[in-house]
Amino acid sequence: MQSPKDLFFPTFLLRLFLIWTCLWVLLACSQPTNVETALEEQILHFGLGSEPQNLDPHLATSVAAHNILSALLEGLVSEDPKTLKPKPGVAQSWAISEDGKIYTFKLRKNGQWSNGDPVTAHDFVYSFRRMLNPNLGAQYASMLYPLKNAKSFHQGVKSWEHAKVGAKALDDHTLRLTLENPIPYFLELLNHFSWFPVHQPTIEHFEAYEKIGSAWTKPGNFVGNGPFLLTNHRINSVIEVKKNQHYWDAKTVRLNGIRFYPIEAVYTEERAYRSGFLHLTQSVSADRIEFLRKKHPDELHYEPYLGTYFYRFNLKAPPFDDQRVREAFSLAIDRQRLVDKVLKGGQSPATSFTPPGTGGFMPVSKFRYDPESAKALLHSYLQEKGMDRLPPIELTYNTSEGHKKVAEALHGMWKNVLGVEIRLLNMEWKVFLSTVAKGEFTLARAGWIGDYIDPHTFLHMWRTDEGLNMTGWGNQTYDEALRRAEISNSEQERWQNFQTCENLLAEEFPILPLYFYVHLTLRHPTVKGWYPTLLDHHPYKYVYLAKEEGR
Amino acid sequence: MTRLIVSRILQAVPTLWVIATLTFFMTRYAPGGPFDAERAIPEEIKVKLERHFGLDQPLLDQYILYLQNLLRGDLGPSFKYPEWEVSELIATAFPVSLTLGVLSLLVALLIGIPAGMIAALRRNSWMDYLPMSLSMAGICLPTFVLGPLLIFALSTKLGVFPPLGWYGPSDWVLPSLTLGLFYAAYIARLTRAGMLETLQQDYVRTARAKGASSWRILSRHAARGGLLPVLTFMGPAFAGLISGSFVIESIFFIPGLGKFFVTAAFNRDYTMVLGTVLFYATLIIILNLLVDLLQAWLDPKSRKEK
Amino acid sequence: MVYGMLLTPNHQRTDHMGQLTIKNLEVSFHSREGTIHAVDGIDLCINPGEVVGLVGESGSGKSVTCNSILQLLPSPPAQFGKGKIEWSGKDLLQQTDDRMKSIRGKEISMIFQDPMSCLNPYLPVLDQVAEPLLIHGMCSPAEAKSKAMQMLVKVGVDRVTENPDSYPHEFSGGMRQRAMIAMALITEPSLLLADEPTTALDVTVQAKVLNILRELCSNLAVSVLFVSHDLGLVAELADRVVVMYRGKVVEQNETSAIFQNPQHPYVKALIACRPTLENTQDRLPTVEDFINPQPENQGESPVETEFSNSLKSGKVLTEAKSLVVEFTTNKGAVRAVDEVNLRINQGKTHGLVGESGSGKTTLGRALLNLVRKQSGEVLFHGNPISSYDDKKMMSFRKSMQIIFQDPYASLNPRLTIEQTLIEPMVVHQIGSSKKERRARVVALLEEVGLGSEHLVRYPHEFSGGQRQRICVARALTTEPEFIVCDECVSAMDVSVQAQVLNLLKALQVSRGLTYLFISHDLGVVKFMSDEISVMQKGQLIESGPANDIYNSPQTKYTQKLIQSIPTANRSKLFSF
Amino acid sequence: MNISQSSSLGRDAWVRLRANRMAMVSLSLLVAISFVSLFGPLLSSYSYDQQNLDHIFKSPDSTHLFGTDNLGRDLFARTTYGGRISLAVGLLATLVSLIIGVTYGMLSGYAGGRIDSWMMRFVDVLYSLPFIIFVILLMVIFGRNFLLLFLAIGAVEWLTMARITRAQTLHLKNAEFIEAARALGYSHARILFRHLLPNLIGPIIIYSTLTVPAVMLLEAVLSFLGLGVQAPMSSWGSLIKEGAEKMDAAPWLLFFPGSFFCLTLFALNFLGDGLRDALDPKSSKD
Repeated sequence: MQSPKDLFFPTFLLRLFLIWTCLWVLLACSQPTNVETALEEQILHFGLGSEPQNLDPHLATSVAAHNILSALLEGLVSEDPKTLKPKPGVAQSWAISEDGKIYTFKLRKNGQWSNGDPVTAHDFVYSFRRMLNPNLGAQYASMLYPLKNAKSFHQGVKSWEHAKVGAKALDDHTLRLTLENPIPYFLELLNHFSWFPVHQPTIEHFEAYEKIGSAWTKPGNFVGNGPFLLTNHRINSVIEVKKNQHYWDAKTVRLNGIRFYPIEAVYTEERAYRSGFLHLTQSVSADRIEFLRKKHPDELHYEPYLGTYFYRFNLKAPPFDDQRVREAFSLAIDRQRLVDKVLKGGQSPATSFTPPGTGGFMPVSKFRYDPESAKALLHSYLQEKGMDRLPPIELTYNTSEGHKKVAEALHGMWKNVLGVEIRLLNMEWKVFLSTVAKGEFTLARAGWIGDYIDPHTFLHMWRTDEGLNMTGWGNQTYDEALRRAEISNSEQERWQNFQTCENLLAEEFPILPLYFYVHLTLRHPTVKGWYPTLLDHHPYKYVYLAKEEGR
Repeated sequence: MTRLIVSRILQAVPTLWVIATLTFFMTRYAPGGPFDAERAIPEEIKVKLERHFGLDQPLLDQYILYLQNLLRGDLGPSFKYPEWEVSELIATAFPVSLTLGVLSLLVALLIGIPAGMIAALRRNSWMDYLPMSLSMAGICLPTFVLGPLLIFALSTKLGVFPPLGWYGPSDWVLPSLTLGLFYAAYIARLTRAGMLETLQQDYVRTARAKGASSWRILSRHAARGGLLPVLTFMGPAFAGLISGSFVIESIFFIPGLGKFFVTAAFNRDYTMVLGTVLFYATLIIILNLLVDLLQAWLDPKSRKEK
Repeated sequence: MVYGMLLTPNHQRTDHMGQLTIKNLEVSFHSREGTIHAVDGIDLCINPGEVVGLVGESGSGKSVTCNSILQLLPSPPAQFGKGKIEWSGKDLLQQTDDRMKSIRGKEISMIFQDPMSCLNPYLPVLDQVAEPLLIHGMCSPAEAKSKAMQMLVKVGVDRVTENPDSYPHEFSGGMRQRAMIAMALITEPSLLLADEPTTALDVTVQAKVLNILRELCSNLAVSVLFVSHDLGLVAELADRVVVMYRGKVVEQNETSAIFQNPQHPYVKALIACRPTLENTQDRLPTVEDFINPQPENQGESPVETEFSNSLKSGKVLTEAKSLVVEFTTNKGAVRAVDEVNLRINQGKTHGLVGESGSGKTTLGRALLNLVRKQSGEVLFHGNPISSYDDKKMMSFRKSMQIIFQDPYASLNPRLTIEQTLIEPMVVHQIGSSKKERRARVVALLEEVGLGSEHLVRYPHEFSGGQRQRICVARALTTEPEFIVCDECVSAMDVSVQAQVLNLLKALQVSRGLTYLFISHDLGVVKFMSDEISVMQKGQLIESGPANDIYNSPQTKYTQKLIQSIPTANRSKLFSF
Repeated sequence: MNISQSSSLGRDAWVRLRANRMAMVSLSLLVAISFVSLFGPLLSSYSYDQQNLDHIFKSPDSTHLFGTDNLGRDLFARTTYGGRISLAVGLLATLVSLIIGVTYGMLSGYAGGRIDSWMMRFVDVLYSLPFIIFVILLMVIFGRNFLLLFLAIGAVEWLTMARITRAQTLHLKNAEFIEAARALGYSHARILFRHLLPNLIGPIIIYSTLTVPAVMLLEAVLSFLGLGVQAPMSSWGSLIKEGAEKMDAAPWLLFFPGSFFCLTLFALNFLGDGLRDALDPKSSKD
């Protein structure tokens, strides 16, 4: 209906575009990045990985929660930033009895809650009581079972008074803890958040003693005794803490605050880091290691991490009810190659279940790579069963880039060596958990991170009928060795028994250890006072930010 | 018009009920529960937790209780974040999603409509082919490609905009651009088609015969009819912008509703899933109603018939 | 600009003021399929204050000429040749866009054929009427509105005074066309281009609109170029008539001279082929007759067979008894057909006239059981059709057919003619093999004046008249007894109309068909019908033999209908 | 591609389509892409899941035409294999929505009156379901399988299709050729499928060409959430998603699947335009 010459009037539209663009540019006014301003402000920008479910130390369960709670609260002892060895925390000093069962803590007089109240031994007793209170339903209550009679109280057999749980305030500043068994790593254990104290008046004000989910953990309500104070919490966005002036060691604390960002997507976190938004990332995608190593050689850090990546066999159903098949599957895996070519993050191949050096324990490696024996074993199994080949095996794993990659790599190895057809089946996390717990799997991915630095945190899983076992495997010799290790006070005896356990795992193959975790992280060079530790604990009070020259 | 509103509201109640029921039973029958974790919880603690959240009751009782609470406007506490009420979480997340949605829609309209108009006016010239090819490319380019691209260019390289987050106005730019460009592509195509249609109408010729300028023809005579398809598209698009933005929210780390919904679904956070689904449904009903009202208002025929 | 002023002598400008001269205008359309020369070197002149009628059948280039003056043709595909369109001494083809914009609507206004689509449905009528004043900056918005109001009242659109916010859809077609006129004349232009301004209107409305146009234009001393296919209509208004045929001007002269002494055979045909009320011929002359006179054409004239005579027995074929049809609208039930009693005799043509909206179309469809009736009964061969079972209904469908107004809309655009024509035979199991059916279709096509070469074509590849022939052929596939012709020639040029009417008459004779002939054009109905019924507001107000109705109309309404027919068509003076 | 015998509309459409250069280019492109997707995995010397841990992230060369991915798998094999899945998902889900939507919309519009109003109310109600959310919920809960994916996506898309079809049907229902068909005593089914349906084809095709990319994108979004196809299978969506994450380190991972995806969409779009024109008998002369 119109000639082009006639019916076009671009100036207006152009103007519209211009105004629009200007608007954005005005909004944009290029700002300095977080990392740049942080030097001045001393604010640490921390990639948290995921949103902590709960900031109540007695109800929290996640690593993310630990990262926050260790800023907000302090236990009886604190950690050395390099070795994680116990250092004085709320307790100024402590004494251990001969038999290693009675710990007497002397609390410092100047310990204060963030509202100025003194921190006393009664606070700890109250906290332990709350943690063990069966009505609270704390998931990590068993962490306190080393205390004498804690278990019977927690299981509701007796009242607090009758149970005589081994925690007693001798006076305001003296706390005596009595243990069931001597535990060599007890002081390290105290740095788990389940042992952290809570402020009694606050808990009672919010009627949170027996209640899951109350407002006491929200900013403004939270009263802590740690180096930092909770100032802001927006779910899926940010958690902010600032320096706590009431903290007894405030002079050591150099950071003015920390901002935790619960960024779940690995690639998003990486982009954030590379754009100067974060000082630290929680993790790094394996696929990016090579690239990042080239781009940021000084910022990519591999830190040993107390954890094992493994697969569970389901022993209740063929073909993994036969030990030969399990062994063949294990022998067919070239763990070294998996680590070098697929993971590439400095992980070490797992030839035992417990990571070597856990608390000083060096397990003898038993799991190995031997494709020829693997073929032979499978062959003998197939012949006995009169089969040509194994039916396709389902490998279940929970949806994640990293798990997928490992599963795909193993899929390739088994196919090459054993000629087995593997079907990968990824499941969403909750479905995966319930599937595995119900034993409806053939081969399932798993991982375990130690809660404390002792082989026990790993090996207790494979006790017969232990809830975490889920393979259907059980062995009395194993249970016996484990029990002996638990009650022993002698390191040598314990190591011996743990080795027995390890040997059994490597003989009967209920599981398939693949590699030991490494904590891979991008860390900005301006972050100082941060050291690689096995548990990925980094006491914030020693952390500070300084120009790179000062390295 | 009042009739329209009333009938929609009457329709909304059973709709929401059906949605609530469907979601309720769907989530309950889904494998896995809110308290499953890798470190299995001792049975007795699980029982306690379930009692605390009322999961020990028969399912039907739970359902009835849920409906009763719903009628009182109580969505219950989140299972995943027990310190927070579902309504509280929605209240913090919705403004974020809304801002993102509105901004993206603005981007989409302010880019899409002029581009579509230019293309329609300059039909079969490079000014038609260029924007249309770009819009085709825009449709091809999923947000999870465009987003990282924009971040890489404008944030990592140039440092103009923050790479992620939702802390201040400057954070709004990249996500709304990413989300908006995709819809802009659609809107450009719709606008072009609509404008081509109206520009062929006799009344546009009448306007030309009056001596009206191109701009006047465009703005006064052709735009209303030509942009009606865009308007129809806007209802679902806006709902999509608000509800379907979890990809953007994940890429840009935005604490919006989509993110909450997806995590809630993955976590079997029953109350949160139900709360978000119902909230979305209500939102969509309202948006559709608004679009219908707007359409009715723009069309003089139906405007007079109220 | 200053030089231009100096170089152009003043008197020369005034000389040509308000004068339009078209010299050797050539307009062609280029497309992939080739070039069409729509206007092929025409000359035309309109002096100030003169009313010129431009007549021709559709496709003759008259609208293209009209649109070229205001440069409203899309270019491409339109291309202009060497010619000139001089307006007040300037060649419009050479003007810049901006200059053209200032001429459009201010110096030269235009009104179009379809008032339904030419007003913007989204804007109030008042605003649209006031718009030209605003566009040309002739007064303030408030002033423009009040002027528009006055203008609308002047053309008889009183409704705006009560409700200034009225939208086009609230007006009838006639009112909208009045508004269009108001809009075109509000700037008091020197020239008005009227492109078929009344074609889409009912006869009675057409008469009113023409009166208004005539009055206003003579009051404002506006010169008018009045484009129409209806010579009779043009005669009402024009001082001078220009006749176009196939892109060329074939004759131009004073109006009376043209009518009294047409020179060109086409013009003669144009005058002759319009059925008038006095016309009592059995067959209308067509353009073909005049341009290529062929003696055998006369052979088409009806040959009454024994068979057809035997049917003219006065037996009633179809009968409506107190028939009521209602439609539910937003405002409640509307009676479209209100207690109608009607008898249609076998072998005869029954004419049905009335304005649009009078219910005549609905009545036609109710007789075919295409719309649901509220009460009353339709009898076919004396049997009430409501008693029919499915099988009987099929045979009823077979024996009754309908031909619609718009032959294009009534053919499925995605079926070829062959498919369209064979399908009814398949459904009604006429003919046993594909071959036989095909042969029947070819025979039918020949009967309606088309050939087998048309079988593979699609509807859009035909002209309007040919399409209507196809519709007729389709109606004949099932060998019906009764055909409802619903305004079946209303949208056609007179020349084409004549052909279709002749065909219908011939078929009636050869096949003994019974017609219900619905039209708003009394002349056509009179020509076709043996009996006529007049319908108003759902009721039959008058019924009787065709001649009686015309010679002594009983009701005022019928008189008005007769009065509305343009005088040239009424007057014996112009009939042959 | 020989459709000439079926019906004359088809034959003529084919003739007209052949004259449309853009559409023919698109058609050949689509045929080529489908061919490569169907037979590429067979022609390639690598299978989509065959790993070579020594050739990780190799840029394209003569052995690996499209380079390799993070496990040393041949990207050409993966892209073509992904094409099968994406095309299948896109086309089949669109087909599902097409069949449901067109039938529903046509019936609703043709029936008119109260039935129409009830049927449309139902669509309105379904419109208020947050469908993407439901798809996610379904996938989360019942795990992913193709059938569910088609059904879910088809169920999302048919609503709009139904609305479009209905509007068009309402518009055409009163057209005189439909009335003529009724006057000729044609059955409802005949009127619906022989007379109405062919005339609805324009808008249907246009909307379908928009639906196919929408479906493919939805699959990609589900991939983004980890709900897409099962590894080690690939789809364009999942490949693009993975490529986007690594685009600075290994751009070919994004480039090749992305190009295939875009080319397909472009081709679909132009072919859709071409088909609409071709199926409209008017277009050849007007």
